[in-house]
Amino acid sequence: MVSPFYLLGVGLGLGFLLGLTGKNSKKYTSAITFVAFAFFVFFSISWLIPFALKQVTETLIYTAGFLPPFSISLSVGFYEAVFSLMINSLGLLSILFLWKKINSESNALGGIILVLFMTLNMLVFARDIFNIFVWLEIAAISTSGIILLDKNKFSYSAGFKYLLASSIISSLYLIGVVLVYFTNGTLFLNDLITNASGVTMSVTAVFLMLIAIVLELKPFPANGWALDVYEGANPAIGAIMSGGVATASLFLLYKFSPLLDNKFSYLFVIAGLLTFVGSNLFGIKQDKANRLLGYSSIGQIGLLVAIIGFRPFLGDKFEFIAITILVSHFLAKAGLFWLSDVIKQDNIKNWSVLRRKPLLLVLFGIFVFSLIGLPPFPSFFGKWELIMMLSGGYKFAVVTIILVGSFIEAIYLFRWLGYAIKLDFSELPEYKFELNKIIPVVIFGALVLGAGYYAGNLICLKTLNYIPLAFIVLLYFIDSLPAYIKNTLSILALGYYSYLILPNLYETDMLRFIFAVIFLIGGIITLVAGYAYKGKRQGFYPVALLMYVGLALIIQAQTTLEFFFGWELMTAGSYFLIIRGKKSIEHGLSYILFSIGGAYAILAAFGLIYAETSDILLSSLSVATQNITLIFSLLAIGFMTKTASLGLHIWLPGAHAEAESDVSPMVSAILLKAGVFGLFILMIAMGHNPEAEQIGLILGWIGALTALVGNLAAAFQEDAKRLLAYSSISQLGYILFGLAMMTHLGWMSAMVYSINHFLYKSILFLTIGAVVLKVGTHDMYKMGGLIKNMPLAFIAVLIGIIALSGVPPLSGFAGKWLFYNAIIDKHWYFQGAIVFFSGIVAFLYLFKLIYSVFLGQLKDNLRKVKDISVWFAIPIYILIIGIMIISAKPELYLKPLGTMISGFYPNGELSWTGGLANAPYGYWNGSGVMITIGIMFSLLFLWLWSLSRKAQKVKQFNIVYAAEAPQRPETTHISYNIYAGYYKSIGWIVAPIFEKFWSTMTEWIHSVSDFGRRIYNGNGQYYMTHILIYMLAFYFILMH
Amino acid sequence: MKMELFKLILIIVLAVIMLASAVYAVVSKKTVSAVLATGVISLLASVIFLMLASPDVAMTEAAIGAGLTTFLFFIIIRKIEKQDDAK
Amino acid sequence: MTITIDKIALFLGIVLMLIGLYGAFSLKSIIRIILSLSIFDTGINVLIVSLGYLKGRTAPIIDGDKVTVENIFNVAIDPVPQALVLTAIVIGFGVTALMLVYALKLYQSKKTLDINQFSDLKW
Amino acid sequence: MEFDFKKLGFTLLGLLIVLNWGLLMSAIMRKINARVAKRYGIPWYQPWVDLVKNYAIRSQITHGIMFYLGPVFRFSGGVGLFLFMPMLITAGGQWTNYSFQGDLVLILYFQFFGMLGMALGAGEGGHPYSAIGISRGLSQFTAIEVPMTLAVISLAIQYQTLSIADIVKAQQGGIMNWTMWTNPVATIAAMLSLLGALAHAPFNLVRAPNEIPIGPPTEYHSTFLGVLQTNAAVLHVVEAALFMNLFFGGASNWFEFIVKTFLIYFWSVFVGTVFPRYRIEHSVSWFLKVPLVLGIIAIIIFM
Amino acid sequence: MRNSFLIILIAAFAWFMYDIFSEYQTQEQLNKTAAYYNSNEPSEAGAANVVTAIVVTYRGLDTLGEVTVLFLATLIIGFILKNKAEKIIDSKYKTSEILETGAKVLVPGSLILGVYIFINGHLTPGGGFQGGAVIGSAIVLLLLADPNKIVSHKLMNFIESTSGFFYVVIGILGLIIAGGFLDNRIFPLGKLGSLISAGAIPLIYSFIGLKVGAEISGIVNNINETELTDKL
Repeated sequence: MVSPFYLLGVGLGLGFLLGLTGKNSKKYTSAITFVAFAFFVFFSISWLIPFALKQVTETLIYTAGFLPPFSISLSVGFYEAVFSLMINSLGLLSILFLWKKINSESNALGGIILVLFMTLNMLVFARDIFNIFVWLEIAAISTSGIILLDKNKFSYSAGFKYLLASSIISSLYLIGVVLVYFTNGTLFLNDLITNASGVTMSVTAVFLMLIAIVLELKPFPANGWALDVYEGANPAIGAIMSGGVATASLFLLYKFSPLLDNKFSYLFVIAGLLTFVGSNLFGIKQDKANRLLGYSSIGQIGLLVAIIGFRPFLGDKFEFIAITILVSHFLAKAGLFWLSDVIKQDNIKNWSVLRRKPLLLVLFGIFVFSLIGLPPFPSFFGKWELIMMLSGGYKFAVVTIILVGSFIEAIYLFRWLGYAIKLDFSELPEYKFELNKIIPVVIFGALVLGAGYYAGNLICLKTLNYIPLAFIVLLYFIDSLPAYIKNTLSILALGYYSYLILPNLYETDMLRFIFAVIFLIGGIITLVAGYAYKGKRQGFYPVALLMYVGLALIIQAQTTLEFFFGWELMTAGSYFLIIRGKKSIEHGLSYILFSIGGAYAILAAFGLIYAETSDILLSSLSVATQNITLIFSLLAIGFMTKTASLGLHIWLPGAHAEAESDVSPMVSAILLKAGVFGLFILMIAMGHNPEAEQIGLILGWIGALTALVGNLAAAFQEDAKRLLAYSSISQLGYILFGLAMMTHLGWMSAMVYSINHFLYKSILFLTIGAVVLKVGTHDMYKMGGLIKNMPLAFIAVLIGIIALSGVPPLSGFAGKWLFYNAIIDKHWYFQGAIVFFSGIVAFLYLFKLIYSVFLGQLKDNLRKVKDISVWFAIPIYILIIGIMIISAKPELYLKPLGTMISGFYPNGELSWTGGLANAPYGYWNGSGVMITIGIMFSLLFLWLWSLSRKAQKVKQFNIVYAAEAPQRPETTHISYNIYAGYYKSIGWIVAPIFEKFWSTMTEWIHSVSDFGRRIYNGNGQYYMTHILIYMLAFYFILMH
Repeated sequence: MKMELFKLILIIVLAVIMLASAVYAVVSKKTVSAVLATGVISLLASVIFLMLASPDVAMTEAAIGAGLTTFLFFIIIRKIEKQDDAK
Repeated sequence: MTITIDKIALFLGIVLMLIGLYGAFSLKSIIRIILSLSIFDTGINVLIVSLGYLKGRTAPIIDGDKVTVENIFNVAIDPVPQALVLTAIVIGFGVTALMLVYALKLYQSKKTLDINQFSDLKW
Repeated sequence: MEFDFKKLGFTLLGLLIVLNWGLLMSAIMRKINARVAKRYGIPWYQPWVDLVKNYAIRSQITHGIMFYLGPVFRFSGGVGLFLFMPMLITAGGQWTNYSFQGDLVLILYFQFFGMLGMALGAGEGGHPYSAIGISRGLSQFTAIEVPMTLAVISLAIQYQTLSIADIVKAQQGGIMNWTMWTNPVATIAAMLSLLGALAHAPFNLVRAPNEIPIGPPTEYHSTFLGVLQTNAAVLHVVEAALFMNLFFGGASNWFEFIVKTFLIYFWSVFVGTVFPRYRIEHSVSWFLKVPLVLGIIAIIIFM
Repeated sequence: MRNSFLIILIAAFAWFMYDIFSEYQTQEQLNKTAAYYNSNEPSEAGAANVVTAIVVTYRGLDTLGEVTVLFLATLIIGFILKNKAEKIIDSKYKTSEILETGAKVLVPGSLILGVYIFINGHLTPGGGFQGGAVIGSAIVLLLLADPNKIVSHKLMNFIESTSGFFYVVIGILGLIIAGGFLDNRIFPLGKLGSLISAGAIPLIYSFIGLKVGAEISGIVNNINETELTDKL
């Protein structure tokens, strides 16, 4: 093993010698430093490999040949090697990134960076507390040097604040060191760990050292200086500070962590969590990119500090958790800072310039995802394990805080991502695409993906399948091909996947089979519509497949981890799908925020389960006996964010309405079923608990009210897709209601609804989407009379709405009929009445939809519109055939469903006599009704039609027409606000209380953020007092 | 014993002077006087180091703390004043 | 409790620290803040040295007269705090010099030394 | 399932009876209305005359396929309702039509089949006012269904079945066994909602004969109007029969049937002649007040 | 308002310090580390001045860091101040004759004193830093006396760089041929108390002295030569 002193020798010797080189040689500085860093990396790897192969154990290296504590010693172990490798690789790439800058400046810059990174290495290795002080000072000084890279007034004031703050911090540390020496007679950390003196002075001394290191990590709220530095310094320096200096300081904390007794664990935990939540909270209002990155960086480090504080509870998972989260943060933050420097935009709204180079946007997305902890990035697994272990230690409050903090972080990161994806950038200046600046970012992007793969393999069971993800990456690489090729590939892929899993599922698990069919076959059918799009349709297929992969993983998941993995993938994919729409920026944000909030609720619940059963198998849900109410509620809330139940529904209308035409059915007809599937899983596993019954009652009410509010709101919409979106809310309300009954018939109805909703909502969204593509607007009052131009679309919508309305004989009635039998069976009469009422309200919007779009007066500008694209018509009519089949022969699917559900609820199943279904209360013969009505209908129609064969077609203007001289279409379209009277009487039901609630929440959070962050008033002096107050506050809280 | 007492008195006197200088350095309106007062503190600190049997530290404090640092302050103040003049 | 010189030095060090801190927190001129911080540093150094003092002992330098190889164990004080302070003083000088140059550049950027004026970066 | 010609025969016969009874009843009601308003009114055979006349006329114009579909839907809805509703509960069961194919839920939902189709057909007609009429009709219908549903649920609780025939059977054995006495609150709620369902005054803004002179009835003339009139006649009787079955002990012979349906129908006419017309928002609000509360009480009683 | 707040803060800090030191007792015995140094240093490192042995050998890494701090300060100050390369020599500035003459007399003496201090660092109080500071002061004096005299940057740089470099090289040599990094026993320890003793300590201290001297003068030089302009 190479001694770390060679690293020091190379770094320092070369640093010293750089002073020798004259001005003429400064153009070689970069190359020289680069070579030095190459050595550094080489050293790190040469340490890492033997440790990783477990050939050697951690060794202590003495200086001057004397034993510690009498001489300074360094320690090299596996984690030291890992951290050193991280730091050095950052250094290497930083040099590459700053290549030109270093060459153009004096050779001082290269020297400073070299010494800084050498110092960071030493901080990792050092085991002598005073020696650590020295390295800390050097790190502080060299950091204050590189802050000045840009030499503008901001960097000067930031650097000065940094110096002020670090001088106070290091003084505190120094006092601590001296007191330790005074009381313990040693400066050797290992000695201190093995037998620290218990006297007050010694304890206080340790406290001082610890708090100083914590302060070094910029704890909230004593961190104004750091934020100013992040903002004022060149972003590349931000990368070094956030990725290098903070990483080394964190390792320092890790080294000191064996010193933690209970009290100090609290110190770390409080400091860390406070930072994690506080920093993210204050970041919400921030719109300067670098400062925001600073907030985020500080928050992440805060989480890591807390994790170190939790070391005793995390057991042997501690290192895995800490390193995965750290690595994600490290790679992502460095990458983001570098990106910031590449595009040179400080306002996050201007980050849309990333789209000039799609590669950069993808990298940005990768980094943001890995920061938030979405799969497949390492922090996902880290956070997962963290939550599991903490829950296992019954630290539920902490779990909550961590999840809240993560959520707040997601708020601003996703807002930022949304800006980058959506906002216009045509006015913004160009930026240079320099290879030396791109390569480091690409490398880190690739590394974080690789690290995710590696981390996943470390903790996951074999079933976690990366092949679909690899296919998505492949799709990304061929993204420049025409859309139809990618579309075909995607369909083939989904088809192959279906072929792989469906037959087996059919044999083993009917429930999963049905949902798999909805997800995968439904996916294939909706993808067919994609052929209608010309051009490349860049970015569509990878994210669409991402969603489907997530859905498929949910189906196949055996463990809670796999389930959550799939869940998050699906969320991510659907987010990108949704945000592709024209005005989707805010809807995408609210979608992802609700989804992430819901996902965290799920995560917390899984944690609770793990706490009790120490098992991550999905089946362990059913054996849990404690906290049932909480677990059940959390999971239900989590799944209900996806099913958009009342109160959690406000993301849906916008998200679905603004999505692209073929995306709307994907996210409405298919995606929402993921929540339903989750609820099924939940209730199957936990429905037997008596507590579940109670919650079921609440869920039932929520479902009923959702159905009502959704339908009413839909009736008052003027936007066709929004109308359908509200309709989806209410349909999912029915399903929730059915599920919540937890009886045979209830589940039958929920299942039947799920299948039917998939069919008719796909039809409606596809058709309306196709119409929208042709007419170019969602607003119904700008359409009308399209039946003449679009008979195909009209028929599809007609069948769709009859099925949706639940009027016999089409398949929707099956759901209704089961429903009422179930309601009476369950004695949920009032809920049932509400559901019935809302079912009737559905007619209002269904009529409005079909009337406004297809009937009435044809608009002038739509006179030449053609029928919908054949690529839309194909999937639509496939689905219509599906509806017709299950309408005519409902027993085809009701019987298997009944058999399946009998497995869970054997009582109260339907009895069949031929086509006649008998429930405890009622009976119904689907085919009979269909035949009866069908015969009568067609006879009458043929008769009437034959009577007036000779009739003349009335031209559009050959009638009485009133008030339809279209100038302002919304005021003159007869169907505009057609339910005004209705609104007057019962519009209050759809008063946007939940929207108001959430927006008040949002405003409130923003105000808190805006008010709170004013403590960072920019004055270095105040920052110094903050540091002292922070220290004293902790002292008096902990010690007294 | 006498020696001890003498040392005690001496150190108290030194301490009083140092504290007075420190207060002066903080409250004084004139920067130059404040710098001088700080220099005095460092100088007397080196005497105290000597009394505490730390000649190495005493020498360092005298040379660096009292000497160079004070000088550096002056040189900076002069630079700033010069720029003021140039305006 | 007897009063010894190390205790007085300790007290002196602490009070110097307090005064220095007060100055650093209250004064507005950047130069004066740096000055106060150096008083603070001096206070810490005094404190450290006083901690290493053993009553009635002398410096750990073998001069062959008062201190010899044989008796050094019994007559010399703890050398470690001295070594530490030595380092601390030099580091303090480096930092002070750096801060002063910063002050120079800050003055150059805004023609003032008032620290309140350098809060462009905030929130 | 082999085809039962005997059943079809009885059903068609029943349809004929119901149709004629419906026509006659509408004539009587119009006569009563006229007399209350101090007019002479129409002769009792007028509806037959109208019907024959309308069926004899052929339309020379069409607004397109959906225009045909309107009356078809409407008629299918009305007659379908008849088909799924047991008329007379007798030992032989000849007059139960096709009610074995579905229960009360089917009936409740099937009511909308015609409405929806009509709405579409009228929309196709191209006249904006028909859309307004439909919007009002739909609005009002949603409101009247609430007390109705509550009442039906109350019945389902009471009789533990959703089968109409079973409900009727449960009411046999004396007048005091009728739902009217055993469950008066539900009966009142349902009877109030019936007012809206039959769309007589004060809830007849939906049809609004005066304010909207050119709604669906004008668009549809000739044979179309004939179909609609036929349907109206059938539908009114069937609706009354539904109430009869649910609340008034059903009927075991045609005489009982005629008396009971007449009285039920008369109830709405009676109210209509006494009260002025409501605006649509008022009627919606009204149905969501008193009848709603009654419906809730009806359920609470039997819970 | 703010002042009273500050006073409360300082008072809290004072309380904190009081908490720590309220039980302070003067040490009676050397602790184990100090005892080890005081009893073993003469035989292990062979320097008469135990503090020096600690500074240079036992805790040599700290000292290397210390030198690095100064080096960095020089580097950064140079980096900050260098860019407006135009050095305006202030010809108006005249110093008194006394200072000039005094400087002429004092500077050589100071230089020699400085060298003496660091060469004898292992025997007497003082060492590389103190000596370096004295050398630096001498050069500063030279500057004060004659601001127009620009001390040769190249020479300074050379001294600084090479002495730093050799410091590191000696350290590595210790790693290779003796017990560890910065082991002073790469040379024989010699007789305790003589000039050539204590192994590499005098050599290291000399490099330190030279380096510190060069660095301090470099810092002052850099500041002194900079003429502030309005441009940053």
